[in-house]
Amino acid sequence: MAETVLEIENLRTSFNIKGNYYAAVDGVSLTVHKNEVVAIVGESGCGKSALALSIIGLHNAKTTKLEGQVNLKGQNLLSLPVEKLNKIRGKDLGMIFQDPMTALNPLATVGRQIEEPMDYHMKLSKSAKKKRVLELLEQVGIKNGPRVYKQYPHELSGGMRQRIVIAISLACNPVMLIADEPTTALDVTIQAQIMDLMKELQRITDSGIILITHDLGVVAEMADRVAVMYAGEFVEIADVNTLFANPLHPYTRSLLSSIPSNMTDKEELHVIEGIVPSIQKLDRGGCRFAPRIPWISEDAHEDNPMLHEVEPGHFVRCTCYKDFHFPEERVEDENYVTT
Amino acid sequence: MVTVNQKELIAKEKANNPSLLKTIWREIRHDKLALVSLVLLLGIIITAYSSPLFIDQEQLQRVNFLETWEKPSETHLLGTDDGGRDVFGQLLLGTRNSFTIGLSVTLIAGLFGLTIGLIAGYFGGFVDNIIMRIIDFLMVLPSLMFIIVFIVIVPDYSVFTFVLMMSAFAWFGKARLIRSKGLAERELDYINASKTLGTPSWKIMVFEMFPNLSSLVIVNMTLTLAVNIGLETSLTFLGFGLPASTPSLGTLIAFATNPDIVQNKWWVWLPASLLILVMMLCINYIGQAVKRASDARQRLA
Amino acid sequence: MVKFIFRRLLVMIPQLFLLSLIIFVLAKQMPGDAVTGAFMGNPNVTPEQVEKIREQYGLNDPWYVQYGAWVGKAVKGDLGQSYTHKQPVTSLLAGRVANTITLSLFVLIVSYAVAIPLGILAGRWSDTWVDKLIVTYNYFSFATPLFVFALLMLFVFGFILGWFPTGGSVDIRIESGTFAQFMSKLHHLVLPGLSGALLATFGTIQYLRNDIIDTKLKDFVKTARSKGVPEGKVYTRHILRNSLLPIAAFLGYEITGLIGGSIFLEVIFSYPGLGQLFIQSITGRDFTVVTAIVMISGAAVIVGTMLSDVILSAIDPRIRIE
Amino acid sequence: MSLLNVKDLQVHFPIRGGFFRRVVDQVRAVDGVNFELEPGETYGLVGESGCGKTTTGRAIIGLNKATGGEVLFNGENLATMNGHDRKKHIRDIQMIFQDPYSSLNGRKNVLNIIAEPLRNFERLSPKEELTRVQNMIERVGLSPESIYKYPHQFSGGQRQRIGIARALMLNPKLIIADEPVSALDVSVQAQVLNFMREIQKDFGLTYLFISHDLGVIKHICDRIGIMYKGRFVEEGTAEDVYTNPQHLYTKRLIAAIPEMDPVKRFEKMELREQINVAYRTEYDSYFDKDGRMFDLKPLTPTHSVAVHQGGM
Amino acid sequence: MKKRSLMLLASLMLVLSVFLAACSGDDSADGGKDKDKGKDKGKDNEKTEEGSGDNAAELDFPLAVSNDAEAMEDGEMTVAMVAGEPFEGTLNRNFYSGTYDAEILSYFDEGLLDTDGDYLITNEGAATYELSEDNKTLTLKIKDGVKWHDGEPVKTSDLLYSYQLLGHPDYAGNRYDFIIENVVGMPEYHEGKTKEISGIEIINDQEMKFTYTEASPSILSGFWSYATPRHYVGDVMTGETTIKDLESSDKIRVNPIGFGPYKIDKIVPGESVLYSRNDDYWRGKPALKSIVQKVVSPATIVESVKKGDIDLATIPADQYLTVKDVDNIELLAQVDYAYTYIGFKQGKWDAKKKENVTDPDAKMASKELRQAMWYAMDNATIGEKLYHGLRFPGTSLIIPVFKSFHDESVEGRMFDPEKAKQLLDDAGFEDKDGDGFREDQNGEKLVINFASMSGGETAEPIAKAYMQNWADIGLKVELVDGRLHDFNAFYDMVENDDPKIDIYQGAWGTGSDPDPSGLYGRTASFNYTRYTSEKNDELLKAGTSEKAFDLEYRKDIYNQWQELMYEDVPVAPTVYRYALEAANKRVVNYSIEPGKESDRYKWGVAE
Repeated sequence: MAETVLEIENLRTSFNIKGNYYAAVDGVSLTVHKNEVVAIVGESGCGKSALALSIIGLHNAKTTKLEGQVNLKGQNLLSLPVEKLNKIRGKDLGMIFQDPMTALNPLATVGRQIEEPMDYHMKLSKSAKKKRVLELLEQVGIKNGPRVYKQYPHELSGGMRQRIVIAISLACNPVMLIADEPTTALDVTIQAQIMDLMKELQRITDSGIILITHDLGVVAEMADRVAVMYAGEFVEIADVNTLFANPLHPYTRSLLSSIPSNMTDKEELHVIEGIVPSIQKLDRGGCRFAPRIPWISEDAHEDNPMLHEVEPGHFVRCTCYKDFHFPEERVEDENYVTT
Repeated sequence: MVTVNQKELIAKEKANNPSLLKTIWREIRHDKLALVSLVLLLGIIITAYSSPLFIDQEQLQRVNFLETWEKPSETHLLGTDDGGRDVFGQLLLGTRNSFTIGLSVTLIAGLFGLTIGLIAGYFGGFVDNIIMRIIDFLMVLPSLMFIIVFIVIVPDYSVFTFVLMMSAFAWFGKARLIRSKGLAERELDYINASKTLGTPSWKIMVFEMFPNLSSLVIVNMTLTLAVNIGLETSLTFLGFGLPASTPSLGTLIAFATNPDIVQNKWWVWLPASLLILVMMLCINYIGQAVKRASDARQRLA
Repeated sequence: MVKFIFRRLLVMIPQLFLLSLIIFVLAKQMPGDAVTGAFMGNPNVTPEQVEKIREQYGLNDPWYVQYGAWVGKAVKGDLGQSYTHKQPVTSLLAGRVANTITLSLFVLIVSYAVAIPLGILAGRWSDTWVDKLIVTYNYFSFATPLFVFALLMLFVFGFILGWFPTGGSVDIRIESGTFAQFMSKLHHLVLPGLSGALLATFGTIQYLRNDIIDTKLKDFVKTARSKGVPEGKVYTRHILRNSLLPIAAFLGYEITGLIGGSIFLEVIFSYPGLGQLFIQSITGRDFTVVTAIVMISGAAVIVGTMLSDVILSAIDPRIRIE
Repeated sequence: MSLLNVKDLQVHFPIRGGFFRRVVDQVRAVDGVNFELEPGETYGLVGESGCGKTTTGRAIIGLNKATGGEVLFNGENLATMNGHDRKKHIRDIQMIFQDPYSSLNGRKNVLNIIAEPLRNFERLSPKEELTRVQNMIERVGLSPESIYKYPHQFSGGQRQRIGIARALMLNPKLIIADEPVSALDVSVQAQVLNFMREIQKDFGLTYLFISHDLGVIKHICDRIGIMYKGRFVEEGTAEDVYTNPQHLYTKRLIAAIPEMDPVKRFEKMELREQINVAYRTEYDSYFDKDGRMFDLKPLTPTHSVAVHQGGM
Repeated sequence: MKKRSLMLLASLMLVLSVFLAACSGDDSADGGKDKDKGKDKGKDNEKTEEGSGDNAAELDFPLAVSNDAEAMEDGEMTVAMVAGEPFEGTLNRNFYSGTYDAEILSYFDEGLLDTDGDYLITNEGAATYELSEDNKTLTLKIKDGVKWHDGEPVKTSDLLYSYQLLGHPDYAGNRYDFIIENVVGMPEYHEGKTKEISGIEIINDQEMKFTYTEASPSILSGFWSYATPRHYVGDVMTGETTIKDLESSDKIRVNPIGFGPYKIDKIVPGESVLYSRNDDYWRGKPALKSIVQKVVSPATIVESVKKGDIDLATIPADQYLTVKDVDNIELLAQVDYAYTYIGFKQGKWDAKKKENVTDPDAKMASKELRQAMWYAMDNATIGEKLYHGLRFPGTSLIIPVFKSFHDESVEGRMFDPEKAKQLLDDAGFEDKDGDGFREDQNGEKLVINFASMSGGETAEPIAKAYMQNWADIGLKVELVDGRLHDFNAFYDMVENDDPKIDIYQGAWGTGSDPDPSGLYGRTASFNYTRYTSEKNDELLKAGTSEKAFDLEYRKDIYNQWQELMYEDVPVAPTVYRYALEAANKRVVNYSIEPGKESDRYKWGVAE
């Protein structure tokens, strides 16, 4: 196993809602190694973006409580004051955002924006910076670098802008990258290009990547390891091949069977009953997925579900996976109206 | 079929109907400052509007040179002015008139601006272009100067004509605002949905688009209400105020034109100035709460 | 850019034309004219002499004839003759315009100088006591009638403390063209300028504060933070430039307010400018002057909005003027 | 006779500029599109953003004005009809929108939302109306009391079903579904897709299904048209298009679908690279000198491709 | 100097400027010629008797400052022009119209002939005159050493030039009046028929002769003796310039010259003027080295005076109480040459016949009604309470400052509502329908429409008070349009006999000549009430006849006229007024006494 770059230990991110704190990320532990892509997958509201922002420290400090540890290069990022954190953000830790249309400052040139992290983390002359920018632009597959250098974001297409965002995140050779839904806002052909680009880049840079996505297709194409997240917790962690070949947790299995694909063809898609619970109404005692598989006997769930290592590197939360089966008939979804 | 249990649920849902007004009320209740403002403002307004019940307007307006510039006393709570008229009574009547003016201008201009803005915003394109060219032109007009010219021209200068004149220059800003939001709203699918459902344009404007702009309208109106109350005051100062038979806050404040009155006859102008300040602050704080109510992200409640 | 300005100026012509027509017709509707009452000082003047003078000034012609004659001269840059001041309107206005522009610019600059830092503070530290203090100040400035505030400023700083002159635009004793005269002008500007500026901050603070609060949440700000940009630089480099855009966009309309405000300031501080002249000309029915002042004000707004656009295009690369 | 026949449909938007804001150019959002829909089938329009698929849908229902061509619905040309005549037909065509949040008026409760079409076309007593709405709301799987709730009280999937209920109120023949599931999470997407298939049978609906998601299209559509830059590049059954793509662009599109089998991910990457190479070498066979697609040429009775006369 | 200058007093700006150029008889004389739309009401007070007439409240003001210290060498003084607006800056006697311009003019320019306390021309000025036996020819001689500020001597042709300008066909000012026209040959010149004015003969550079068509005592008070520096401003007669160019020329607006005690150094347009000493002043070296004259808003004048920023200023009446106890100043006052009145419309101006036509059926045609309305007004209270005694009830139309002509036996109609009611009852104005208001003699509803001018805080309560007074005697009086009108709107209606108006409140400033025919004559367009009567015609004619060079005769005539006016009440005078002036205690040699204008050069400041 390669060297560990990032280590998340029992991270808990809670938001203040009307005076009370509710955990959106609820005791998450994860290790990312050098040259590894770890995908965190789940539906909206499962806490994956909150996790990404917690790692890089972008939550509003006034309304957010962070517990646990996020260790990067031996430092716990959560305990660092902002000034120190700023020495790491953009240098050792890069971030790629979802929407390239809004992630770039509309009033600054592309060159300026890529150079900016270098201003704070590298001592380079002006010309050296420019040289590095042009290099980066080439790396992310932009052909006429010198021209793009002077352009403004609005003059570029979405795909181009996402390449720029990637270039920014790579500017100081980070050891760790967090990519929050990097392809979601893109058209399918562009998405393919960006995925290919990121795979290519990863080979070059050796950095560890946390890839946040809801798209299992993207996971299948890019990830080395996958963590499936539900209601603030990881419910299944496995090597990518294992996960797709042998998904265990009911949630993982439900997700996979709800995707229209060759496998399902014209048959009915599987529907996961109910909705993702909001963090305020979440019952944090038992198996959090239990209400959505009511046909499974309550006995099948654990009281305090733990991650079980069912085979080396393959973790599943709660014992219910053992008894899980899809229902015979579609259940009339009368209960949808519960919000 | 609908069961008994469901009927209860239905009733509950009906009761739970979170209309805009309710949301606003809820928001105000949760904001002490706004609540105090509302109570205070209502108190002022109710007192002012009910003043004719206990004040004889004829008597109040009667000039009595034997009692000019009297200091506050038991007979004259806030003293008297240069005509020996009771300032307190004028303050009440003035508040009533000023508020009526401010409110009427706000409503008339609001309604007009809203209509024009909705039409421009909803139809967009050519119609919008024409309306905007007109509004662009109107925005160029130095409105204060025009109002002054109009005041000089109208032979019958009364609260009514004054309100009309002010309204005539207050609507286009609103129309612009509504229009720009309307243009954005127009792109939203619920408008498209209504179009595909065969709903006539006017219905879409009134029942679909307008409710979604209503919070904006209310926020804007509270702000302009404050402005409009103030504008009358300013015109009075320049000597283009309402006829003296219509006492207003402006009439009282405009006494503050020379140092003698400012320093030694504070009871004439200071209460009115403070009252206008208090009213404007109240309106603003309420407006702030209304604004929050219209933006779910900012709500306190 | 040049083409853009040229085009905007071209559009301005019909606007001004229409404006002049409206104000001209309205001015004529005012009861009486410049000659009304003008000869009361000398009852020995016969009615014929009065009529002769009305005739000389063309006051008896129907309005369209008068307007036609006026436009004919106006296109040549002659805005007519002021009856009251017995001189061409253009030369009459020349000095006043300069004063009003000076005053307005001063008000504008000071109000920005006050409002922008306050807006930034309030936006950056929103919902703290700093913010609350600024917001409260803002409400007060919004709610206080300009003339009351100006009068109080005048009494406090002009008379009680005696720090500033209480009227006029310059100390006449000081030699023209010297630095001392410049300072004197500045000294005279302070009170009216501050009075106007402190109450003109409302819009700017309000917009800036709200915009900063909005911009703070934008993705590109997150991008900047994720780059490790220190907090101060996040504001200076990323948020401010974006948030100042709406301020620039409002410059044109800000001018409308300045013109209105200058009327009060000029009257209260005996500062000879357009506003004061306007009131004087309205009461004196000096139609040509009224028309000219309204047109200048209108033109100022048009130029102001144009300036807004030019500034916007300079700081916002998304807006490019062809 | 086909239910809908779109012939040479064009939607051009003017670009204004210059001194007097004259029209200086046209954006050819839809530039000569032909297709037919048989009653009861689901026809998919696929393409990337900006390809004109949404504009085509909107032009059919009248939200955009067709600047050329015909839209024959039951043999009558909607494109040239005036508003009054169109209204008679419009109740037979309904639309489902992409964003379940913006397509429902947040200020109206569900009853008023769903009853809107009824109020436009039928005069019903409040009681009748309520009954019809309640029947429909139950049909789409929501509880009866929910008609007094407001859209924000529902989840995305539920909202989308409210939108569908509204479209169904007038018993339409054709439903134009514009990206109905692309804003939804996968599990909810499955819910809606299932539901749409179910009501298709029950109500005898014909769907024009617009989407950028090739997986979804393949799942739900009988026939598919692939659009690019305002024109069709390929048309055929789902089978034709997915297993035997002919046009270079179609190939690229299909190759871009993420591979669900992690093991094959590098094969897929190579395939994409090959297509990129093909773009450089075979471009002229697929695009004319202006970069425009050729007209469709039938390859088999069900399968047409836009290739040069001599083709392939 | 002018025969008579009557000036309209508009209450429009009463507050802004009950402002008198009180400082000078001279000044006020031409003030009479101001058109100034009433802004400057009262600006010309002329001669004055000490203090006041008999009815004046018990206020006693000095006319001169009490400080008798020696003026300091090279002193500097700051003088206020109390105005809410900028001065216009037409600094030429022939063309100016604003009062403030007149004030500026008085510092750097003066008439060739001086006037005495009775406003009659004297030989004390820069020139002397002599009147012929038949009173038709006036010979004028300029003294030696009278020089324009640029050093050129003042010549007779400079005075001729003034007449050439005033009579010029292009002249659009208001000073071409009948005293100018009275010069032989002037009408022909005015109509453009001739280039010469035959009645003016230049004998040499210092001597000239004026011949008049008619002999009239007006010449002694109305003679136009202001010269115009032809060499400096340019000559209209030679085509060097035109009247229009002249009016707006820098020679008049930016750096005008005169031959007065001070020279203009600099003007900040509309705002202030800086003067310096004219060392060559013909009377001697002026006391002050420089003077700053600046516009001060009426709102701030008291504060400015208190602060010591201002040495001389007029004080609005309504600020009297504030200024009364300021200890660094001294208050001077004299009764102003003005009165306020209520006018009763009784007819129309016939533009063709150019005379007033009285309508016997006019609403206000009843003499008793008019008398009753006069009795009903409580002017004493207004004067005392509202103006703190600075105004007091008027009695006759020739104000008490004309000591020789004011008829003290006419006591006016003091507040007496009972008498008013009695008069009305007797005349048949009775409340027949019991609504509390009287009907007219025929039993028709009687609603009297009252027009009054806006301006100042006092205008409105006064109008209101009168209406109450009249209501108290059962007369229903309503404000025209329900509001006060601004100056122009008001006079537009009054001048044009707008049928909306039955009565109005107006004001006249009177000049140096008591002759009232310009305001009350049959052919006077300013006779707004349109009152006429044969007796009136007779008396007015007699008052200006050649016989009237005899003071006793003239006095008798005017006493008769005042009786007539008291009886007929075409207008009811309401109040006379004091004009108040504040002088810093360091000011010396300053007096507002009429005829002391010539001492302006002695004004100074002490340590």
